[in-house]
Amino acid sequence: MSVGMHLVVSGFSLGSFYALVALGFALIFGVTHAFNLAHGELIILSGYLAYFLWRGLEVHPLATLPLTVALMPVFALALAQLLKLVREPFPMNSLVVTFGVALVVEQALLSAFSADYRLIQPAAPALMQVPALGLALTETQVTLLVLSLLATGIVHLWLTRTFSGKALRATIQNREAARLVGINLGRMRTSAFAVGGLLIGLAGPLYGQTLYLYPAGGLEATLIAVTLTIFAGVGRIPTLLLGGWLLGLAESWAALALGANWRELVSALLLVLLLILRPEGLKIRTEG
Amino acid sequence: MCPPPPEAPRLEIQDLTVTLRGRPVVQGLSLSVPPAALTLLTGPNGAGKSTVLRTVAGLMTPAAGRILLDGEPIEHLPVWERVARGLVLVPEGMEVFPEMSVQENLEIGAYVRRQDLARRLEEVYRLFPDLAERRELPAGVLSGGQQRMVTLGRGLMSGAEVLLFDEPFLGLSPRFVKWFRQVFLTLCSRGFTLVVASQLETHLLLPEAAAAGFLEQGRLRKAGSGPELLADPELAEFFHTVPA
Amino acid sequence: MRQGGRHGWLLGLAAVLLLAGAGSGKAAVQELALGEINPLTGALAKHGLEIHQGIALAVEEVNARGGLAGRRVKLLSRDDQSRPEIALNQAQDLITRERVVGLVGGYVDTLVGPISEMAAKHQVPYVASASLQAALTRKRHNPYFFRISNLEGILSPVCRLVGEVLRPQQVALIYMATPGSLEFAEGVEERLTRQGIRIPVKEKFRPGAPDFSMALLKVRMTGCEVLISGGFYPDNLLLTRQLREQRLQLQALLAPWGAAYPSFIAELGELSEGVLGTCAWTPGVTWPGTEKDSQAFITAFEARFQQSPTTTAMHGYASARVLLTALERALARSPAPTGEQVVKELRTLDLTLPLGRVRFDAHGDPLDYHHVVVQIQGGRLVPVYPPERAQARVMVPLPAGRK
Amino acid sequence: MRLSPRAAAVFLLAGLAGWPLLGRWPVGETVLGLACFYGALAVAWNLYALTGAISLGHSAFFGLGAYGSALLGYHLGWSPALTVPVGAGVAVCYAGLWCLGFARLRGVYLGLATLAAVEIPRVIIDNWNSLTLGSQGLVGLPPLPRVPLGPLTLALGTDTRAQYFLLLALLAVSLLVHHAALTSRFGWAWRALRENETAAGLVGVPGWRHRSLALLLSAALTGVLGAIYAHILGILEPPLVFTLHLSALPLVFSIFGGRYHLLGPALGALLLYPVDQLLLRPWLPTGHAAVYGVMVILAILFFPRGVAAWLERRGAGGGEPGPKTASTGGGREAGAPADPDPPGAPGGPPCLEIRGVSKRFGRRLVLKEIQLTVQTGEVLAVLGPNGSGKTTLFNLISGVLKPTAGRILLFGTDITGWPAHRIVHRGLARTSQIPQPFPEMTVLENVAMGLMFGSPGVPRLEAALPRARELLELVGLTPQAHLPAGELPFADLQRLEVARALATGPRVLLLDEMAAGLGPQEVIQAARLIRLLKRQGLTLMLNDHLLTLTARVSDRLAALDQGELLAVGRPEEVLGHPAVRAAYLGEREENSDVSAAP
Repeated sequence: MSVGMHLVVSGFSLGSFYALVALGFALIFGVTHAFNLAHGELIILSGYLAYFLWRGLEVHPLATLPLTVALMPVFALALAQLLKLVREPFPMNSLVVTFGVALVVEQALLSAFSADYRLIQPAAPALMQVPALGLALTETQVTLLVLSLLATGIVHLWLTRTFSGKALRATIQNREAARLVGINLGRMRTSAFAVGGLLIGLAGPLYGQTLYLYPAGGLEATLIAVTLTIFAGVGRIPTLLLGGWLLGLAESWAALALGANWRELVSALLLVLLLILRPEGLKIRTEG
Repeated sequence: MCPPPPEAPRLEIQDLTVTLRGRPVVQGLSLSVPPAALTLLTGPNGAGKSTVLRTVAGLMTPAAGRILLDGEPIEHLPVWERVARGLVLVPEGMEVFPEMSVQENLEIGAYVRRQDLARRLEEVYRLFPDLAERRELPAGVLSGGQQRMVTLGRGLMSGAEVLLFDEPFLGLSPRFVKWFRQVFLTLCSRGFTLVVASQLETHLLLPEAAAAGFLEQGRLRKAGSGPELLADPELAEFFHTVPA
Repeated sequence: MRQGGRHGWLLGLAAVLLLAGAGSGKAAVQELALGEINPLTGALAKHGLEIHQGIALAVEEVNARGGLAGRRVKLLSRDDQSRPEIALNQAQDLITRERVVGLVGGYVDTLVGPISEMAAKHQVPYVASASLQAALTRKRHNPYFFRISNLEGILSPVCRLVGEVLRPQQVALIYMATPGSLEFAEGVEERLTRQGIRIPVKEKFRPGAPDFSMALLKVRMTGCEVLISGGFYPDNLLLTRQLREQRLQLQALLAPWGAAYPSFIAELGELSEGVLGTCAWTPGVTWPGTEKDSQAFITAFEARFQQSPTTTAMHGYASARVLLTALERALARSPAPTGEQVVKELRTLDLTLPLGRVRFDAHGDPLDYHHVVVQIQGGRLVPVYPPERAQARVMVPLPAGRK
Repeated sequence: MRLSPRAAAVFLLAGLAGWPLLGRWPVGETVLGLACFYGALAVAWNLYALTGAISLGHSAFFGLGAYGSALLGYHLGWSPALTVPVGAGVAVCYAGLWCLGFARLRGVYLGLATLAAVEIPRVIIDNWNSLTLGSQGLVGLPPLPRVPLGPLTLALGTDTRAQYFLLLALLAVSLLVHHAALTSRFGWAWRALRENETAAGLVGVPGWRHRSLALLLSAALTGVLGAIYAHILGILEPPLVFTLHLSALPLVFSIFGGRYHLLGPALGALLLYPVDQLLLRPWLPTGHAAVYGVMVILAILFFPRGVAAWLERRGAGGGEPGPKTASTGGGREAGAPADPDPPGAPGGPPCLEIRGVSKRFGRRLVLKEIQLTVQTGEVLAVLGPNGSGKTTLFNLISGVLKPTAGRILLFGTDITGWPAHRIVHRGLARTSQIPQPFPEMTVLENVAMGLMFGSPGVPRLEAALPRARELLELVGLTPQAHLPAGELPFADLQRLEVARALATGPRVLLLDEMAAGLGPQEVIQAARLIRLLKRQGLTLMLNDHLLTLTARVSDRLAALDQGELLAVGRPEEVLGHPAVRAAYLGEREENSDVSAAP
């Protein structure tokens, strides 16, 4: 496999990973304006659930997904219930409340699962070869690419093709008008948290399979999610994946060309420059 | 009180009081809205017209009083249930979903009643050919008048038969005003019940209004049919005066 | 506002806490207060908790045999949340309010450094459990600061193994943006270059980096035979997995910090096979002559914590033993020894612990700190270097992934 | 007893200073000192937040301050007394780059940019081994100096009590700055920016300058704190200072304490930090973080606007809602409006010239080479159907938007591309079609903003109030003077717009859809007002649909359609113009109102 191909594969899989981590946050933030700093902790929790299921039952790592995807919405909805109690100014206060929630969850994870680092191993470490393109992918990379495309695609289709999805977008764009056409904002909020929880359930096992799980690891995940969501522009699911890829490619390129010690500088400069040039994130600018 | 209309009223407001931060903005207001006709609420600024409509639609909670839709009380219902029962408010201003296409904006209007959406969409496009041409455009790039059409079309898409309009003429040029008036009359003739709150261009609507109310400082000062109010000498100043 | 009544209790609670805190400063006269500061939560919690266990065990042993000069030792454990300024706070609180006779614990120089400064300021002896940065003892003379580990004990076996046994032409070096790891990388580079080994890949990462694939690509492109990683435990988990996933062919992967833990094997399974690490001690790798003590420690540790001790726990245990011994000797001379008197005992201490012999030089650095290179063979940690302590030969090359 | 916030601050500081003198410490000196330190940090952060900007990157200033000072001390052995200001200077320089780079960013986008901006100095310092020793860090930094203070010598480096007083003094200084920022003219400008940035520009507040000033001040204070932190620790490494933690804590403290209160941010730090550090920890060696988390959650649920706001509402003192609320002087100020400018006859010299102005949004050309001259003293109304570009034209003239092509001259000066506030200072004010109040300020304060920041400008709020009351009287808003502007109905807001625009002291006034939403009675009042203003010598430009108004009061009309100027001239000429009738009134005109126009 050529160096260029290596770069592309790593960049895209890293970017896909970023996007998967960010999806749930982006959805919840877009609809409810809740700045959920406990997002990363929930992903870690989901990862731990998958880890112990995988260890206990010795199943394929991906076989844990149904459980985490089913369970995480419960936690997300519990968070939604807590956030219902938060009063104005909501965005600021939700930020501080979820900061507290993050502390509590981290501590709970520490007590429940100890401070040890946990890894979920992919089932088959075999490389998947695509000789025609000169490609060789690890299972983790394939999983990340496929699942991020799938998740982004499904969420995008849901938002653009179904009534409930359109209602959710309508709520993001104009809450008052959404109420007036008969959209139940409470239900939108619930479905945003539920679907966000679903996506967190999806991201957790992959987080454990790509990185490692430990109680304090949530901060990293939250940072990725916040960065990408704002970078891509609030409420835009496809650009989230594009933004993730762009960031992943830039970081991989920097690590290859300049050295690993410069990668954070490159991604920071990229973010800052793009924000300065397109002050509303990556979104496609509308006229007028 | 106005004489009871021949048919049972679609919408009845009984002794409605609404307060905002402890101050009453609507006080003891009662009004009957006849079916398949135009009802006009008018009066100077701050009289409480918008508040009445917003309370009927469910955006505000009344401090006292009842709101009956087809004889059933609805004042305790949330907005979406009122929409489901066929009552929808078309708000003041250009309240569109700016990044959704015109078509999506209209479709979302049918959120609570999705059966034969295609037919209603067809009707709305027939009513607003301008929108049909621009169905793929994001609603945010349309002109003000076109955005108003989207808002109105969205209200029609809900399948509601009782439509409340809050200051529909605000910011529209005379050409659009006349055109919208024509749309209102068409709708009434098709069986829709319209309640319009407006202090603009009342001389255009009053002659057509089956019922009308003149509000001042949160109270209903005059009620009657549109032409009656238009003829009322006490209101002549309000309706006819031109700047001296 | 009516809400006032409902919320007053919160402020009341805070006030009660403040008052209670104000009253809790008195230590019982008979007890000796010993302060411990470790990262018990946050990014470094795993190792902090291990050190804490070792220290707790040492203190419990002393109390079980009647304390020091008849006085019970009360261990005050504090969490620095893996953040230096909190470590500073805790040190100050332990010293000025709790009046501890000495400080112990600490993982990573970033956290140890501020504690050592505070110890010097208040003339309280501090024995660090895990600290490497040369500058902490060499750049600034701190008579109250001692540590039981140093870099030389790790550098020497690593570089000698590479130069004498593996003998590659090219080595790739990955290290972290922390003082200890940086000094390690510089030491390795200097010594290996002197032996004529080229280092074409030298990559610095931030601890917790999510992706090593580009560095691994460079290793592949340059054809380095050996990869030395100065990363920490989690970094090495990730590095090893990515290396194996990408089927990188290597003679050896040498990761001083990380590989020598049973949990490393447990988490990585087959992927860990053949990875080289170093440790000063681990169950089965003990200093000659201390086998009995080691076994006693392992038994006691397992009985107390229901898990096997790690090399990090042993560092905690050893540091506490050192400080407690010096305290005991100082108490023998004076019923209320000053920090200076304890320091004098520390300076002249010569103790053999399961970790090995402990003596300090004039800077407070250990004179006899030696790591053993271990390799994961058949799912076990097997010492392979230096020859006098080896139980097996170094297995090369590194098996390339499963199957 | 009711304490003013200033008195509460003095009591608090006196209490903190007196505590150690009374005898035993309730908690460790270092902890209380660091609580003061974090209090000062939270205040420093809040200075920038007062302009409405939420920074997630203040650790950049903290770190640069620390490195700027530490490097000089480390390499050259200079005393911290000399190097700490240098550190602050370095932080300020980086803040200057932010001012230039992030000028257009707002809200969460600004937050992200600031978050990313921390990485830039961090990575550079981490890799510049020859200067900064990189990741190896600087060990053995010079301790804080011994300061002779009369008979006493404060050994700031070794004596923790002396250090405590230093940190307390820093808190006092930052509170002093905070107080000044909340009550001064600057404070009002920052509050205006925070509440409504567009409106701030329209009353003449130079937004960029004030936001930058707040940031530079905030960065300087943060830099000083960072430098002192480095010397207290004695060692410095990039991960010690460039942390998300140091960026986030001030935010948590400020929100917890109450962002717009003098004591809010400091109180947040003084309450939360010691409780977390000392009172929970010894009891719960590892579980304290959860308890702390629960405390934070409960506090926000019960005190959504911060502890200081809650204390103040209880009447126990401790904070104030932003700048002091204007005093409620009940009596009406007598006297006529200020001296009118010499009345200019219609057809006087041109005061506003629009030369070939075009505006393009994306692919849409909204205005096409508009050529229009407004004479001094005349009333000119712009007519046109919806979307014909009237409001865009007003936006171009008032500096809200920049033209794509062409030039605009005001009193002969080329003002093309000028920001809104400069144009205001040049004597042109406008009202907005969608009212832009400062929602949390009272109606009176809204108008006072115009007086304070317009031309010539009034240095203090109190000095602006009498004239502000006159203007409210003029537009008939006197009864609502002390209501928050956010509570006014639409029509009152429009009147407020007029009063506030007049307050800026304009010679040219643009009224954008002033009559939209007005009833017939109110239209008459509006017409009277326009005539009055004209008599006082103002030049007026209107944009309105309501022909009953425009045709009656205007000297000239200008008709726009689809971005093109169809006709300019006397009302009857323009209304008779066939193209105008077609575009604007529909093909066949039968509206009585229109035919009644002269």
